[in-house]
Amino acid sequence: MIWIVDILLLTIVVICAIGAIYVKDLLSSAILLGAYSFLMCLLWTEMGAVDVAFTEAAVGAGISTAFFIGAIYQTTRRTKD
Amino acid sequence: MIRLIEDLHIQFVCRIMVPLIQFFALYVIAHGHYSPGGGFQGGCILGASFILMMIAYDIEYVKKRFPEKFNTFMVAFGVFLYAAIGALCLILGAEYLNYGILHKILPADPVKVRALGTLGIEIGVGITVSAVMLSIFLNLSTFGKHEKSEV
Amino acid sequence: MKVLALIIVILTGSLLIYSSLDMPDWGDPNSPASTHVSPRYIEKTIEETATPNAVTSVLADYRGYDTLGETVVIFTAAVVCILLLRRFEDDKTH
Amino acid sequence: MEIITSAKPLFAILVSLIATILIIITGEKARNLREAWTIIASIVKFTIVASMLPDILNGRVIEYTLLAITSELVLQFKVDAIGIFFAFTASFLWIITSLYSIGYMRGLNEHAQTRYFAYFAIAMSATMGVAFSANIFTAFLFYEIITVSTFPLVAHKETPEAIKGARKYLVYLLGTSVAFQLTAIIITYNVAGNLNFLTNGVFHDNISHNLITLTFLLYIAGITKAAIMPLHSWLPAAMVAPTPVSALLHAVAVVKTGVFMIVRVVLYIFGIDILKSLDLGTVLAYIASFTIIAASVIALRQDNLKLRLAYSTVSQLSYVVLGVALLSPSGVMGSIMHIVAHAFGKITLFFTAGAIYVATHKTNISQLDGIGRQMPFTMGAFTVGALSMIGIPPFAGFLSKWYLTFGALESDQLIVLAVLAVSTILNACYFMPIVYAAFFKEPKIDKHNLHETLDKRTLKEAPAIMVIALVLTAIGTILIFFFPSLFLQLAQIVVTNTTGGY
Amino acid sequence: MNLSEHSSILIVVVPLIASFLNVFIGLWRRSLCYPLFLLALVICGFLSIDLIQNIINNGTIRYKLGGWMPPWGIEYVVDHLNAYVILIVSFISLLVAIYSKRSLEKELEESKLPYFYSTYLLLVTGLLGITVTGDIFNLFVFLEIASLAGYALIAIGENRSVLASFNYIIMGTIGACFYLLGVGYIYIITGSLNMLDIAQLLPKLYESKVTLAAFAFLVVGVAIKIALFPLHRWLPDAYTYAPSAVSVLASATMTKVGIYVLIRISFTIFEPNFSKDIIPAGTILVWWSTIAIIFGSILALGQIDFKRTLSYILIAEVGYMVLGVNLGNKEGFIGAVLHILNDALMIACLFMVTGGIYYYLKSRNIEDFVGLNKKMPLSMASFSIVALSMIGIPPTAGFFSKWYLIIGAIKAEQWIAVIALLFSSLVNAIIFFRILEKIYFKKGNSTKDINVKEVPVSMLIPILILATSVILVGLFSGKIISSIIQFTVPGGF
Amino acid sequence: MEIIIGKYNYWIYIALMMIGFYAMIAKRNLVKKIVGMNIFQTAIILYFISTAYKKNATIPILIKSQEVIDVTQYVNPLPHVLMLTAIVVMVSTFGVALAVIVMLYKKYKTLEEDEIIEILREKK
Repeated sequence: MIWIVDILLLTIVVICAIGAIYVKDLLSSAILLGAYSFLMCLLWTEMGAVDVAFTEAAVGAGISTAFFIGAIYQTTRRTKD
Repeated sequence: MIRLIEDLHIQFVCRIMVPLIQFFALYVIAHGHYSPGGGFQGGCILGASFILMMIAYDIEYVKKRFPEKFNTFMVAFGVFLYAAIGALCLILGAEYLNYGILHKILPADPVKVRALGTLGIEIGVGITVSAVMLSIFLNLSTFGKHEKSEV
Repeated sequence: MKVLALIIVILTGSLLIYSSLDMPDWGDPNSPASTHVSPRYIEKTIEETATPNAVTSVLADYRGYDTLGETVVIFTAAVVCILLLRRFEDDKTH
Repeated sequence: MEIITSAKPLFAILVSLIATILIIITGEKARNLREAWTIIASIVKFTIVASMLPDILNGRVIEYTLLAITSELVLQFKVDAIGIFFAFTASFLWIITSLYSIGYMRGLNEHAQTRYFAYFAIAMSATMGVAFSANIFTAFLFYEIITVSTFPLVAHKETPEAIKGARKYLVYLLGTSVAFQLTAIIITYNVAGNLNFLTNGVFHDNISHNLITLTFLLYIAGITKAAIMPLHSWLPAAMVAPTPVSALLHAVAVVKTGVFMIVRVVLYIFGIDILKSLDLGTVLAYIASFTIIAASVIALRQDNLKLRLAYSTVSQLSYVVLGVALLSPSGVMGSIMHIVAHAFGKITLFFTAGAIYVATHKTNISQLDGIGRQMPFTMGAFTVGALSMIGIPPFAGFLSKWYLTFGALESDQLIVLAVLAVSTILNACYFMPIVYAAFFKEPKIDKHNLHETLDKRTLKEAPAIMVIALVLTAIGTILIFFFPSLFLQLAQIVVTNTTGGY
Repeated sequence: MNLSEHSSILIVVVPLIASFLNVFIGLWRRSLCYPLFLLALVICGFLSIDLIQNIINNGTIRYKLGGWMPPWGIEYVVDHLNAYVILIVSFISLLVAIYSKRSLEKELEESKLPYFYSTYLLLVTGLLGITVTGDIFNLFVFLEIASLAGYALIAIGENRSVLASFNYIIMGTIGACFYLLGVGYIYIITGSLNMLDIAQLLPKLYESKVTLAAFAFLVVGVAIKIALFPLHRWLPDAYTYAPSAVSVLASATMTKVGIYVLIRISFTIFEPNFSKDIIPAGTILVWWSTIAIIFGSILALGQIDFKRTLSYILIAEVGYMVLGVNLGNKEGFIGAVLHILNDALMIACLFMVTGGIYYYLKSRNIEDFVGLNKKMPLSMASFSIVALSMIGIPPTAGFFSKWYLIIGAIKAEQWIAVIALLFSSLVNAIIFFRILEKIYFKKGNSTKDINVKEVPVSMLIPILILATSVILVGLFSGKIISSIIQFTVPGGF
Repeated sequence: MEIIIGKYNYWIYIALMMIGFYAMIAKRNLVKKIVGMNIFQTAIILYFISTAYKKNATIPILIKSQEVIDVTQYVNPLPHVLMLTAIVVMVSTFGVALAVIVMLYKKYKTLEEDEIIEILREKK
């Protein structure tokens, strides 16, 4: 029954993606993007792509989020859409 | 940024964690042949450890240990190492990046030497990636003014 | 603008869905992608490169040049960030 | 037909290019030297052209391939009878125009004289290029060089009006040549696979007639330099140029290049047979007839002397087109003869217009009353030119009209005959009043400017060098009538080769 | 070790290593950066000449990177088309390098020069890498190197350049992602990434929907990168506000390499009959590019800023090349490939002259060009030559490519395309003669041009070289076609 | 039904990609565009990883002692390698885009595209 887990994960991924786009606070958006990346990572591990998942964990969920937050501190959290 | 909060707890945890993270990063780089990982992942983790240091302490703290010029040098050096290993193969008479030819100068048979060559470039990638991550983060979060710790 | 964007997105999406119908099933071990080039990487990785991790051997050896390109990409990103953001003239005044 | 390979045509073209460089180097510092280059170049060029005459008269053809840019686009020169006919006329008149230009430029103390002489030389070089082209591609290349190099000459005065005129000039000439002529050439290449000028045309028999008709019309619309209506209005607009430019370029080089190209296209790209079978000659003849009459009528209404001459040019150019459109031996003969007859006649007229302007700063016909007494030589030459235009013996214009009339009879085009008759009358109508006013009318008493009115009774000619030039061309007009054998021989070779007549 | 055996890889590695060294040396002594930068590009130039000679004498070169047999390893395949584009790219980038020395002085702070040179070299590396490779994924990697460098070089310009650069990032990423998706689709049905290998595997899959989608994504991805008409929105701002040297390089090389990729996709990865017979892609692209030509020309007419005018002209010129490639006959193809060279020379020269005018005049407004011929005669002479070439007047280079394009269009019976080509020639004539008239005949009365004089020698030399080569290339286009271009024509034509 | 279940990974990747694509072209906020870009690229990576997957296969790290290698037991390593490169490209583009955004913010003090265009228009 692994595909049920799979579908559950995929659903959450989609929700995270939509959330990252629709929240009105860029910091939340950054965190949601991190979560999105992390869940993606799980999916890929499950598909046997450990190297890619490892990288995505380091980059997508880690470094990217750090960059994002660094940039937001230089700019603004405010957004209209 | 940088120095969001001057919290002793965080600094203490950091002091313990950073060496561990860095050690793990080196392991990941070196052990890429046998387990998931490699230069890029390891480099990322190494870079993340510096970023962690920067967040926990101060930008000056990192810059003292890791001067900007040195960092920039490392950015170019890692990838230069990579390209130079490729060029070394070329000079020894094989195609570019054909590590097999390195057995002329390294004490191993052509197949083993390929693994050594792989290790060499993984190290190069690791150096570059860690330095790049630090450099980009530094520039992004301070808007290029490395001295001021403004938020 | 938003309507136009939506139309473009839907068009692209329907092209993708339409083309997915002809794709090999997900996880099919006999799809061309799994049978044409990649078997050699798995079969010969130890024999030819002494690296059990096939991903590393492909990454750094079989397709090592791609990885050089990849490293250059990230090097480019660093140089670009320095070029765009770093303000050296402030160093001098301090 | 014997073919000689010789670089002479190339030299004839290069001479004035070298002169251009020398002129630019010499510049304003040494005026005499600069103008000496112009004169030397024009004489050398004429000598080279003349030296090729004997061979051509003996029925030979000179060929020279400069560069094969691609296998089908070849820069190649071929000197045949019609080419040398045109080149001979143009290079001879360049000598006289050079003299005249010097007088005109110095007389008015114009600005940017170096530029003027330099571009003039380039334009002449390109005119030779068109005359000696062996294929339509080479001809097109030089055709465009003429357009571009004469643009600064037309805009010479740099006044807003001059720039406006020059812009119109450029839009018409460049626009149509790129849009229509180039298309026509490309279609020709595509259909016939050959761009060389051949005596019986390049098209095969099995090509769709509609396509040939289309190509023909594109050519006619594309060669705007021939000033066929309705694409003629650049020519009056270009009259803002200094008079020597109008004289040489808009009576000889540019417009003659246009009609020369049309003759080339009609005789050597399409060939008489195809045009006859498709009845396209008649179409062209009607267009030309319309232009002749309409332009003459417009000329009647012009008060500005140069404008009247310009419309007269439009009308006269169509004689050449008409002649060749008749597709009969005499028609072609008349058409070719008219190139030289009109060149000498019209250049004289323009020269006189310039001389009047330099001497009295008058541009309008209504101001010319009684000017004949003041400038007898100039107005005498004007009369000669005008009579030649009308076609009265013993002037060159008579010869060509004679042949044209024969041509019309040969091809049973009575309408054309009528057109010739009417246009002769119209010519007389717009030229004779000027002559009459100049010699027989009393100068109008201008109360505001009494001094000048009195001036008119005394002799006050333009600078001598200009008068010499215009008298020379006037004499030339007469000489051609009495000793036409050289031109007739050349024209005959062309006619024999292309139509089989004579 | 025989160097010329390795010239196909060296041409990429030399600028790459030079870009690292530039960063090193920049930390230590800044004055050495420029000589190193120039040296690398000179070597590149020599290598490209060596390469093309090698190709002409010995035919296609295949170079196995890392010693692995394709399709397992990455392969470099250099045939006449690559070598030709490589020659153009390295030649132009060398000239721009010479040009950039003085023009940058006023547009960039000195401390950033090492990074600028480094980025510049990376851009060249990327473009050369795209051109030389025979592997579709490797192409993507180098495409990204070139794009990233391009984004940055544009962003350091003045005024709105940063926003332009951002738009470029967005559009460029969409383009690159579409390309990557196309690669993925090709990979899933063939299992290979090597172009020649794919070319053998694909024909039996032509009926598959995946093939169709792969082709569509590859072509649209590249179309964004080369700014084919409705996807061109990023280009005018980007090229207008970038530093002069960057505009020259980007306009003259990036779109050309994009066209090269398009040719590779349509005729090497896919067989010519795929876009001709199986799906009507050729016809669609012909119509698409016809629209691009017409709209590019019309939009160019309405601009005041001359760099912007040139950008729109460039969009029309891209239309020319896409048109020629897709006409489906030999003449059209030859015209397009010849136009790659001609357009690179012409656009580079025009952008250089504009930069030169901006150098002293501080304006690119066409209205301010009044009377410039007295101040900078040599630049303006070059400008005039190139203007004639843009209009398509023989014997300049522009005529010959247009000649072949029109013949190709007539043979393909695309009359609208013929009209579009002529129309754009006429529009060019209007644009350029309007400017020439200002330069040569209008009396200068503006106070701005007091300090204007001829551009510095190091900027003038590239301009003159380009203007001369416009004429020389025109006169020898037959030779170029017979020795190089005719071998690039794909089989089915 | 079989189509839907047999390829559900593909459907999800298409959905994600379209979400990202929409954000890239329709969102006014520049950072949101970048977020969209990230989602878009990650979706492509998901697609590639999906192509590499084989049912009942394990990660492509071989055990040395094994004598006979059965290819179907290991997932396809090639797309993984490609995607490693793609991730690096992604993060590089991300970094550069953020750098440009920071520059834009310092210049215009806003991150909304329409506000920036408004400012530019006023300048004229």
